[in-house]
Amino acid sequence: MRILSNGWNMTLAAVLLIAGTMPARAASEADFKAAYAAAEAAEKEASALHNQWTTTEATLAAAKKSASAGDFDAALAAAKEAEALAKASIFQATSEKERWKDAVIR
Amino acid sequence: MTTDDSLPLSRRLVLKGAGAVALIGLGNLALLPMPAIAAANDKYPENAFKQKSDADAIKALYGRTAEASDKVKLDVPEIAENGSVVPVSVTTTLAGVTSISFFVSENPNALAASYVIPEGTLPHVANRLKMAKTCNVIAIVESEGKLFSATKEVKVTVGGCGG
Amino acid sequence: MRVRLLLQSGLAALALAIFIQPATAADTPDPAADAKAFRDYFVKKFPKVKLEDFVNGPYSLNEDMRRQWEEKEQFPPYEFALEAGKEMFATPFRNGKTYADCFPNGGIGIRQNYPYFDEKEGKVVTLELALNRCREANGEAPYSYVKDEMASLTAYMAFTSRGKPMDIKVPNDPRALAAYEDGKRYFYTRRGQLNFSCASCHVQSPGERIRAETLAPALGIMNALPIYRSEWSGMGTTSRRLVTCNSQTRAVPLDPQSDEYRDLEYFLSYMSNGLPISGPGARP
Amino acid sequence: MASTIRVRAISNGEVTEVQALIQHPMDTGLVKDAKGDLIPAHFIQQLTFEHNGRTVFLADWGPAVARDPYVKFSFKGAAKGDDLKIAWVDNTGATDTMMAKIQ
Repeated sequence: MRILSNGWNMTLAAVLLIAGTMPARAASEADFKAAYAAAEAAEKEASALHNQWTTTEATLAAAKKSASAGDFDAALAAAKEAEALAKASIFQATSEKERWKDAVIR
Repeated sequence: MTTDDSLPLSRRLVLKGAGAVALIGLGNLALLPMPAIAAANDKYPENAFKQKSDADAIKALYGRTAEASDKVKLDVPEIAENGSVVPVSVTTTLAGVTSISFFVSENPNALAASYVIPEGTLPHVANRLKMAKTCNVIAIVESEGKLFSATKEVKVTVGGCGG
Repeated sequence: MRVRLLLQSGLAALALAIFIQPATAADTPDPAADAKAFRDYFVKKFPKVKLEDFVNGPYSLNEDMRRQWEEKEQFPPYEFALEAGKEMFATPFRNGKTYADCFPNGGIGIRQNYPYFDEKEGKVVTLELALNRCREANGEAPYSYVKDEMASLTAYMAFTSRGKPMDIKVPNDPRALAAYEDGKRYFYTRRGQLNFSCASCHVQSPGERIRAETLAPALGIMNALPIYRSEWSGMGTTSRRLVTCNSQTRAVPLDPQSDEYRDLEYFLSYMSNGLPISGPGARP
Repeated sequence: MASTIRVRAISNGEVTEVQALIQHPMDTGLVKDAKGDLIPAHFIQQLTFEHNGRTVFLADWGPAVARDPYVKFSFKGAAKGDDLKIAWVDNTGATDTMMAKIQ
């Protein structure tokens, strides 16, 4: 079964998944709120480009869930990852703006 | 309710319609070690459908074991298009077929479907079954009181790239 | 830190892209030339497959699955949706009118002309959109684009067009050409975290497998819709198929019948001009 | 409510081939719905085909039979125009019957 290979884009997406966690300092609610706001802003921009990812949405939700449970370390990590995912989806939209033409059958 | 006295009193159960089944003594009953709980009666084999493994289900349904036979032609896909709709059919050249059943070995309950084949009905059945995962599909044909089987593996997996 | 690394590698790749000879996208889109190139690609890739057989998707490329399909086609699972659609089509609305009053030729045998470009509105109108507009024009609530009622209606209308060649027109109207081009852009644009475009699966790898499923060729892919999918054990409209394809690549789907989806259907249907309508279809 | 049974019975004078498709969810009782609750078991248990009062085919089904179940068999002794009575009963006791003409 041939696994679909598609060049460096795949590695770009995979790199994002292993988002590092923050250093040991216990994250406070303020840290989380700031990171979450940044993530939401990036996701809004991705939405404007009609290019959101389902995993960004899921990670945002996970961040909110951990925050409400008071686990701000996990919530902060999730918010950071969500922001990275959102930014990647924005990058994907902008880079594909012209690149799609290379794939067109001629 | 017309009774079917036109049927010769052969060694199989005489089948009646919805009425109580008259279990007429089988000619060679004495030969069979176990009383022939032939599936050829109308009662829903509740117990057989509850059995987990195909061996237990076959025993519960027919009361004896089957021997593989190349006269039982089982037609199944090599890779199921989709585990929830697997076309399975069986046909046989064996004579005097009274029952045909299908088992999916690793389904929660192995027995999937059992068919009564009265006199005058041809011994082949096609149906669509559900399969939990890759495993064996077993077709059992009861011909003249003896059980014959055919077994084939069907590969089952989900589709799509898992979004 | 990781995010900065990402952006740097991205910028490097972008810079590289500029050096590649820029794609010679003609300024004004030429649908006819696109369609010819599109068809030649698939005919060359699958010389043994007859042109009209491409509408049978995976079954035109995989023998074992074709047998299972042919067996199911004797008494297809979409039989109920088809009959429900026929009945709904004949049942008048509260105001006494029926769908037949909304469509040319009473709605019979016209599916192959959809989607079409509405010159007054300057937008692409798909069969599903037209059906809901017909309902609203007659004081009825619109149906969901992804549920069974819409699938039954489009199943019946597709059935009445079976065998007729797809006949989509792109008039020489800049707005129509723009909509066509927008559909083409959507088709070839990579999206979702898996970073696939429609073309990644349906142009680059038809006939290959994603686990149990064999990928359908893009040529003729619209002709079999709506489809009864064993996976959903239910009917699927064009909208439901597009939405699920998006979520499979982990892209957040757009609203059914949004501009991009309608333009995509417009582009893809045009690519299959001349191939017979085979809906409603049964698929894994 | 239109019948849930679709039958196609074609006789070539000697053998009648019968195909039946029945609209039924055939829920196994092991599947959860969107909210996460188990969908209760709901499947056809017995399906009978009768010609001139005589059972020509009887199916005992478990939940492993596919949704909207389909079955095909053939039998001798019927002629074009004869009636074929089809009836099913499911584990909730619901039933449906239908009379089909052999073509």
